[in-house]
Amino acid sequence: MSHDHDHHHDHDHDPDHPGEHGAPLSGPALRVKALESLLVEKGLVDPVALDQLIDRYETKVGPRNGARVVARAWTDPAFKRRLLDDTSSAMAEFGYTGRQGENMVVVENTPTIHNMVVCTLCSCYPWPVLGLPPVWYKSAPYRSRAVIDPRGVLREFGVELRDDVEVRVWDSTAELRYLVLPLRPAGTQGMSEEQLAEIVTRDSMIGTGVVNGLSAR
Amino acid sequence: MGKNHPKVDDYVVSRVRALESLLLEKGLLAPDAVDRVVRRYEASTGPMIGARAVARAWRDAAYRARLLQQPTAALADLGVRYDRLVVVENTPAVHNLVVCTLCSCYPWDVMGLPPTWYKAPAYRSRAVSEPRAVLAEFGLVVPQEREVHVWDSSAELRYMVMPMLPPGAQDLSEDELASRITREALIGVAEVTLPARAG
Amino acid sequence: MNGAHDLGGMHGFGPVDPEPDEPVFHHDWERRVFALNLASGFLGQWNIDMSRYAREQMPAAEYLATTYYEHWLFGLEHLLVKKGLVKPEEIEARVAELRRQRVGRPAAGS
Amino acid sequence: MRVLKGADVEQVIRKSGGARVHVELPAKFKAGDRVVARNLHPLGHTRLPRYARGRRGVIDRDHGVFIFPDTHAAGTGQKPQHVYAVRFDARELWGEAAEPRQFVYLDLWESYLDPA
Repeated sequence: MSHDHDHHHDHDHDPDHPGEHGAPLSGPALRVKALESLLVEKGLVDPVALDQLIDRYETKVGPRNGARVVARAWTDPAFKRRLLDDTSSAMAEFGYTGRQGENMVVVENTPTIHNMVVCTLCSCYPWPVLGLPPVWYKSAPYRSRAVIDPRGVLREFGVELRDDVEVRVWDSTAELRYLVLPLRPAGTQGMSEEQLAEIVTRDSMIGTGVVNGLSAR
Repeated sequence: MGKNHPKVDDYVVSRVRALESLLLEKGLLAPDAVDRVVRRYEASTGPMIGARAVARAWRDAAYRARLLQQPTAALADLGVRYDRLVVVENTPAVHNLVVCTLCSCYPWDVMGLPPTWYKAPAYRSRAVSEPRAVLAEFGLVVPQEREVHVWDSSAELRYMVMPMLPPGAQDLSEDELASRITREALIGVAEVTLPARAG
Repeated sequence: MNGAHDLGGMHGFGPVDPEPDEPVFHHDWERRVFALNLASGFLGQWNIDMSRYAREQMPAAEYLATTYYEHWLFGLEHLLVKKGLVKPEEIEARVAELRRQRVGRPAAGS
Repeated sequence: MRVLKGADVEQVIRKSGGARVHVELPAKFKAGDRVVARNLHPLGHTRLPRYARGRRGVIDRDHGVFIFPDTHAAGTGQKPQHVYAVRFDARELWGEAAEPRQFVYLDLWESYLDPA
């Protein structure tokens, strides 16, 4: 389509300091600024709290958290059992608790079962272990297709499943948040927990990727 | 302008112009084709055709039976060739309403092009799930004891409602009756009414 | 409600479009509206289900044509207004004021 | 009204309790039970997606008791109840042409379900 709608990440071309050089703020940037200044003025929000929140979710939590959990589950069978049976407590051992991760479920991939996670109604996602979701996870194409054509979606992500593999799509529309425990790739026997954590990708924990031992660096 | 009306958009306007001139230039479009098509659907067809059929049916029982049972033949009597119309009859027990939830199918040849609201998401989404509420917004309150039949014309048949003859209209001529039958009545979002006669 | 947010199984949205090395936020306003939502939620005037329902109130066509944090902005405004914490005309006035400042024109009348 | 202070952010986020309700309530279903999602089209908020309404599935597990979003969003109470992961065969959701060995698991509140 030649007159396609704006792509989500080039809505405005002044991403970080909109309007800094006298360019007019527009659209949501302008509205958000107006709303923030109003709420601060009315004493309804504390500007320091806003900065703290942003810092937390932009720099402190992210998929590295989930990767550490996965790597431990791969190397410590007792931990893996706890993780599958009582996910929230097992994650609390790492200090990964709180908002949007209060009720966690880990679903395990096996050679014959592949799990993948979506939220068709909004964009629910396990924040404490994966951080905030990527744009594609929140987009209409993923939310609409993951439940009806998971194999097609997986192919676009470069994941080709054998026909005998059962695909389980977890539509997280309630208050449970899902993390996929990916298969540990072959040829990683000698790797330490820390090294393993390095090769676990975000997408493998959503279920739109697999962990590839060969590309492990 | 209501919220259902398309926004005037310079972008769309210039794009349509560009496309028309390109097709003309490539010889893919005859110079008078657009004007002729527009004239046909803007001026030559319209709800007056359906209104004529209904008015005749109201005055002529044999024609009424034919319009309901053999609509293609009944339309041919009026000089209209159209073979996929179904006429559904309102009665004291049943009120009919036509919609196309999937796009905006409409019997062009007997009713002209559909109004904007008929093509808008609000009507298309709600007519099937809450027809009485939609009708009430059009000012037509259908009592609970009267059934509402919604015809979703998503296949190749096209539906037209035959409204009820309003009380006091028995003595009117076919022309007078036809002039009272609105497009809305033929879709089923209105009844036919007679204006209170002055003096 | 049978809204545009209920996307499961709908056709026509095209392929999923992952972005390599995607940043957490793409624009500064996304950062701000994210934090504003969390901080305002703490006021205790509404719950998470009300927040979700507020986002679903966005007109259906607009919902599909906008991005995630625009839904959050809509929902936040909706709740703030509904709970009487902010008036719609206050928001519009502030928007107009900021727009004038950014364009660098003097305020109306001066 | 409580205003969130910068110094409290970390603690407040970590302590977030979520929607689970710690009360004992009898469960209407257990793993393995056949259920059908109700055909509900409320004007208010609901977390029962359209594609599952009227469809048959099998209870995969009982997640415990949670606040019911339909009433909670309307401000008419928490109405706590069991939430179950329900397993739907893709062919039940999308028809015979759907691929085999494909399942959707959907977490559904007890109020959305009837025995099949």
